[in-house]
Amino acid sequence: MNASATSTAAATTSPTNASVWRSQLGTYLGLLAVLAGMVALFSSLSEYFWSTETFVTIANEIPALAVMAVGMTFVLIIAGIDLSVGSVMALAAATSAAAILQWGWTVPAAAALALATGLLCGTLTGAISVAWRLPSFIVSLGMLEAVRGSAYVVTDSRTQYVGDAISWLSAPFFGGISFAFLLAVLLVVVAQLVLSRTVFGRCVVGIGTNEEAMRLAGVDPRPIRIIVFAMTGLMAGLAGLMQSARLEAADPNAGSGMELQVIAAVVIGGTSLMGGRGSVVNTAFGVLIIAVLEAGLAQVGASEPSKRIITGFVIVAAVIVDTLRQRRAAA
Amino acid sequence: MNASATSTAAATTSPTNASVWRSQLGTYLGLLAVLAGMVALFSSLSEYFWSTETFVTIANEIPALAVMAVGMTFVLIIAGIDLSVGSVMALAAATSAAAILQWGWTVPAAAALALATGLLCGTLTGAISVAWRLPSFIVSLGMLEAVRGSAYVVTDSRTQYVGDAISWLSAPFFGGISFAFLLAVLLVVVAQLVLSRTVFGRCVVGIGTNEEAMRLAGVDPRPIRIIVFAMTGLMAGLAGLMQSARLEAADPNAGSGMELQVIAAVVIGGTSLMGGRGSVVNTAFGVLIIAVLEAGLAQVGASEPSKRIITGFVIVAAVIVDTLRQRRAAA
Amino acid sequence: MPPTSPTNPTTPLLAIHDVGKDYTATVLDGVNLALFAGEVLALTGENGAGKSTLSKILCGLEQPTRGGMVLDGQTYTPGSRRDAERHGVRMVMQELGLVPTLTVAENLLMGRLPHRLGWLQRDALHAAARAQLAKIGLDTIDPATPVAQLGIGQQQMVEIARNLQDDTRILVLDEPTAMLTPRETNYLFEQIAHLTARGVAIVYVSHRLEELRRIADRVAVLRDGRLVDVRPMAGMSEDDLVQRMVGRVVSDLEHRPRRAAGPVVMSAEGLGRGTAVQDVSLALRAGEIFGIAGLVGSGRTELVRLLFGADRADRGSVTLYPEPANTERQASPAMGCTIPRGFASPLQAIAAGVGLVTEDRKSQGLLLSQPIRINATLSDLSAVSRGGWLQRGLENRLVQGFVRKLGIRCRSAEQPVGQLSGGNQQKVVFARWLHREGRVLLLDEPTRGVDVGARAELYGELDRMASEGRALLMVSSDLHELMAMADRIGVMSAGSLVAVFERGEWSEQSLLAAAFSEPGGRAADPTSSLPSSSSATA
Amino acid sequence: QDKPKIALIMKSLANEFFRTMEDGAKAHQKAHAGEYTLVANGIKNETDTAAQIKMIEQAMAQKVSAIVLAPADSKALVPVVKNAIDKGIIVVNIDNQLDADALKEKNITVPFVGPDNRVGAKLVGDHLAKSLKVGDKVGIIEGVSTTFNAQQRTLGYQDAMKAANITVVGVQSGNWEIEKGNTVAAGMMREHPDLVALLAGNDSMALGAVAAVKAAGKTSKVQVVGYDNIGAIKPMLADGRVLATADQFAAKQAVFGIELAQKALAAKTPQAQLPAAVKTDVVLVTKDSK
Ligand SMILES: Nc1ncnc2c1ncn2[C@@H]1O[C@H](COP(=O)(O)OP(=O)(O)OP(=O)(O)O)[C@@H](O)[C@H]1O
Ligand SMILES: Nc1ncnc2c1ncn2[C@@H]1O[C@H](COP(=O)(O)OP(=O)(O)OP(=O)(O)O)[C@@H](O)[C@H]1O
Ligand SMILES: O[C@@H]1[C@H](O)[C@H](O)CO[C@H]1O
Ligand SMILES: [Mg+2]
Ligand SMILES: [Mg+2]
Repeated sequence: MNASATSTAAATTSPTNASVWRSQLGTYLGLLAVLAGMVALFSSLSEYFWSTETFVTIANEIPALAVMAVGMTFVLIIAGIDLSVGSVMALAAATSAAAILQWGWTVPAAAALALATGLLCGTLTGAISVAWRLPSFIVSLGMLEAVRGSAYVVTDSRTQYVGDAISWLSAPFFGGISFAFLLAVLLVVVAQLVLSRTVFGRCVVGIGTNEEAMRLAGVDPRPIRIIVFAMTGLMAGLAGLMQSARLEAADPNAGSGMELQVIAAVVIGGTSLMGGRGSVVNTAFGVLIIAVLEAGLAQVGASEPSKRIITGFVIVAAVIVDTLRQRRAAA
Repeated sequence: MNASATSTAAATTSPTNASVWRSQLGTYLGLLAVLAGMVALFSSLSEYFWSTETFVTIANEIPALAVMAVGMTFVLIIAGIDLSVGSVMALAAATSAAAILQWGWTVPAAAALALATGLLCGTLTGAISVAWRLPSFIVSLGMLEAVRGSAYVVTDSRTQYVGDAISWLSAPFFGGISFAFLLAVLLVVVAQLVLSRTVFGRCVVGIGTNEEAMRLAGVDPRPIRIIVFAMTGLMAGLAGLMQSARLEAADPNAGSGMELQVIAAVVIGGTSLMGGRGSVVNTAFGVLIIAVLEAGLAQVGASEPSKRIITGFVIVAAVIVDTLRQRRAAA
Repeated sequence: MPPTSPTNPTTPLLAIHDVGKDYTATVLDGVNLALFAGEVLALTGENGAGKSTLSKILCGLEQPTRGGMVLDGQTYTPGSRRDAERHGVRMVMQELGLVPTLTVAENLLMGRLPHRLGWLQRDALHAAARAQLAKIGLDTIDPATPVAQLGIGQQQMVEIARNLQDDTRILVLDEPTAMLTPRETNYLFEQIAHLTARGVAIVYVSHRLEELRRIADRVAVLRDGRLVDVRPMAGMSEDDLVQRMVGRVVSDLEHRPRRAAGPVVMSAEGLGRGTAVQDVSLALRAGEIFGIAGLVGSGRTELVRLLFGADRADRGSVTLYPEPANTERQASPAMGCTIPRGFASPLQAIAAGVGLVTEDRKSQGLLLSQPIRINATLSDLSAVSRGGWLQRGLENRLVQGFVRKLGIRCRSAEQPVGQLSGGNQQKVVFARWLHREGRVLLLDEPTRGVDVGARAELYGELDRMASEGRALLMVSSDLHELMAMADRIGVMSAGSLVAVFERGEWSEQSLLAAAFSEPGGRAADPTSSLPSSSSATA
Repeated sequence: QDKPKIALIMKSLANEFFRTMEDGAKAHQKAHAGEYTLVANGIKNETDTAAQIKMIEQAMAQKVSAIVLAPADSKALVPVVKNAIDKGIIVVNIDNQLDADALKEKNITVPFVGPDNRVGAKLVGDHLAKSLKVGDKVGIIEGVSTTFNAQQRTLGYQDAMKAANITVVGVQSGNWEIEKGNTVAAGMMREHPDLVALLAGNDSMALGAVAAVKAAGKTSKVQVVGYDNIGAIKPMLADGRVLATADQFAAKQAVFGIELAQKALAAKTPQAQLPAAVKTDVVLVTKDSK
């Protein structure tokens, strides 16, 4: 070590924790600014936007997207991708509906079945891509198709009306906020802690950065990869439950195209598709940005073309703002 | 220098070319086997499958998918992704329709406009992601939305009936084969040569493998990235023309979701999403596999659910077969 | 120094019987070797001789095709690195294997992170990491620093620290000092002494012969995958060793005269970037080699990158002087002018005739998955193409030439560079600049991991370039190499160029003293005239 | 006093059918600008049920007085409709009828303003049957299978074919969309080379079918019929590539729906006492209709 390095290192040793916190907060600032800007804009455009009701509505709309995005964050960090989440969500909803309606299962049993379905699908995606060392893109694309087909089979290609058996999950519960929302928030917090504070989380980051180095350090990446996909499947299963609680129906077409929305939320949150970098809390901001944008545009009654054009711009602009802020902070 | 090294190098100089050819042929074998297997299966399942008519129909259905997949191959090789191709295809078709129907342009001028539209969209995607160093995933996702919105604006959200002004492009022309098909074949050949035989192609592969190394070797990756996206946009524009020639109509929702199909074709062809590796000819095999599967399933009258399930399995199986073959060849 | 004789000369700790390894060709064959507790066995040989392969076999990273091993009287067939480590056999790999997004501490303890029910125990983690780092003199690095922020030399030290563990019985070090300067090397040797005193057996792979003399008890020489010689180090001269390795005599260059320097070709004035490089001024002359010495992290790599335009300086300028004879080059817009903040990009530098052999070949030099052919011609594709189309014949011929000239050991020019041995990879990077010879060549650790024979070959090339009037700048952590090759040696410390010596003025001591010196006027805040309160002594 | 705000929530605004509906609604609002304000919203395709539900929720947050809805799914929209009604919002159903059982289970009534799709499809089917022979083979391309009107149209087509002793060899879903319609049509023709007609549940799918017929070189050998009478279909009716379609007056459905809601708001009629159904017209359109 030379002298200057010594002093720098010494100087930064103690304030490390504080500065870590500051820098952590810093990483949220860009996205927070985008979010605040959007809320301000919509509030000025629509008289009812700035209201508890709007925010409660948004809060109750996002859980399904949010929990899938939590799983997807881990998938992207290991440099994978899971295109099947939308289909898995539909299948999970469909199996629970079939369990309740056709096989007369109790609601908890049916809910467990939905979760198990998601877990199984995710495990399959992970196991196939690990076993044959295939890109998860293609495996999950195959799953997207196969699982969607299964959802058609299970629902008999008809929307299954479930009724309010499981609607408590999405029913207003505390100041209008649903249980599903609280669950989603809890999952975001837990997942962030798992990512940054557990051995598993550190292995996930390491595998995404340099799988070979991790392997040489004695960490077998295969089970970890499978677990990440399995958990994402589980999250999609949970999302399916949340969705069918909200719709009181299992729609075989539910969540089609949703994979891109989920990935967009994660990427807006700054997680890299190349792996090794990501944050669940930032993903949550990405989810909020997408949800606020959608709600705001619907409320101001934007025409369909302008909606799409604005959405496109906002997605890119959000990432630009965030990127520039991160770079400025790094410099 | 020591003798043994010299002699090894010298000994292998001459058979290099032959062995390169052999190994090149080898890379096609896996996909060819999958394709042959599928054709055999469908021929045994449906008495009408094994007929000139079927193959001509398939040949005339694939050009749009094929040309977009050619562009996408280059995009994936530079470790990018372009999700906007479906939207760009729709916008290009829409502008040419508007040019013919509303502004009274001649067909060649309208066709040029469609290509220019595609080129512009692609350039924009490339330039934005290069200028701010953003992941192309998110930029092209933004473009997907914004360009789709623009297609709505241009068509006034109505399917524009173009008539047979440009239908010559997709009309049977030589033994039932359309001009569009020949064009697609030509593009595959040219693109493969560009990839493997030109300085540009070499730079594309290099940038996808190790961008920093290329930069330090004096290759500026930025213009090359932009060109790759611009070309992909151009291809999507061409696909838009082909599509509206086939349907004789410009549908504002044309090609939605097509990006995944295009990427699937490229990945089935063995191109890596991580960049640095890919072949246009293999992409063409990927396109054929998807097209034969779709045609075959429709012909045997598979139900929608079973179609999706089978499609999912075949996508994964094709990649497994191909991967195993490549690994065996490498060992 | 470690004991000069094995603690128990009769029963080896590890015995290797007839080990062989085939990839597509045979790279190891019939290797019989015994390793005794408490000894340092040097493993040496040319690039591609099979040293890393043999090391990897010892550590479970590769499985031998033939033969077997006996550890402590028991059959030893490690199936993985993990497995080898359970037997107390550890290895510091030739290529860095750290995860840049994780912290130093996490890297050090990866695979055995302290946790309670899966939750990291940060305090325990950092304490353990600090202890580990202290062993090798890195006690000033904050274990919470992401590895990405360390220089490559520091990373190498972290890699070494990771393997200094109490349960180690055999430690294999594969060119651990290729990136290190004397200070770090000394720390490492101290550790080796501690370990051997405890009865640990060391396998030490290096191309630096003077190091082998310092620490090795015995030396084993591999040539073309076969063990050609194993004998005590004592009494063996460097010349003997070299001759055993390459089968011929390599000339000593240390006492050559200074080359005649021509006019200034390129100069830097007050070039700086952040705190990594602080206002460096230097002039490169035609026909001479300017060496740069300095400790790990002193900013040498950063300086070279600024000169090449790989990073943009934030102050100072670079000046290029016109070439009197060559009118064609004169036409280049960058000629004869001062460029504020240096070249804007490597492209501009290359156009102006400046080349760079990078230090970190893996991440900045090579396309690992691509063949030698593609890698070797990368910096001048116009020479192997016509109208944008590549001329395969031309390219093949050119590349065959390099392969022969530099003795790149490969199956064919179509072999992916990633499959080559480390030293051979380095030769490929070098070949690229042989291919495109400009006026100035910047070399950052050009002989890292290159064997003596090939090194002489590279030196010969450098000599030729200098005699043809090129200006060369060579960064090296190997002082002997610098003293042999350079006409002038600049020494960097903490980002500043603190001294420049002419050939004949320097000695190992004076160079080291300069490297350890506090750069004049340098303080935490460069504008402040007060000496920094934090300036510690090394 | 505040003007009431009425939300019109439709499906794919890339389908001309809904554009016509939107335009009709906007024209009506302009003509009655003093009476109410209008927020019109659609979704990006015919099946994004979840997005449509969010739109209803946003409309509630915006405190609209009434919602006029063309549901993307007959069952899945029912729960959110109930929420809206519980909030005192008047809900009127147009175009595609909500599922009767689900409504009953929720114990709500929602007036349906729209045509009888089975009758409309039968009109088209009967017209087609005139140019076919007994024993001919035809295929049906259905809309999104989870919508009531798609199911009804299929039934109407089947009624007509049965009456004329024509064989329906298959019913496949084209999702209301051109490209899907194209793929399905192409597949049916390859599976049944002797097919003589394709009955599409709407004109978008009919457009796709026409292109498939042409690609197979079977123009004038395979007849196509559609439903909706959108602009793009008119030249095809003229040259015979499409034999017939049905006009179900999209603009009128929206206008009637809005007017029903307006009346209810003005008279403060509670939701439960609104009429169960208001039948709108559906007529056959052929080359000869003007
Ligand atoms: N995975 C592989 N596939 C094919 N050949 C390989 C592979 N790994 C190593 N080799 C070959 O084995 C030979 C020995 O390589 P090794 O890395 O052991 O050499 P080394 O003695 O460590 O050389 P250096 O001094 O350059 O590090 C080389 O010729 C190399 O090309
Ligand atoms: N990405 C980075 N972030 C922060 N500090 C860095 C980074 N890269 C290098 N440094 C620091 O900059 C200083 C100069 O590094 P540089 O690599 O130029 O030194 P060097 O003399 O070439 O040493 P080395 O032998 O490590 O290459 C070192 O203290 C190093 O730790
Ligand atoms: O009734 C309509 C149309 O016919 C349309 O084409 C699709 O959606 C249905 O609900
Ligand atoms: Mg080696
Ligand atoms: Mg360096």
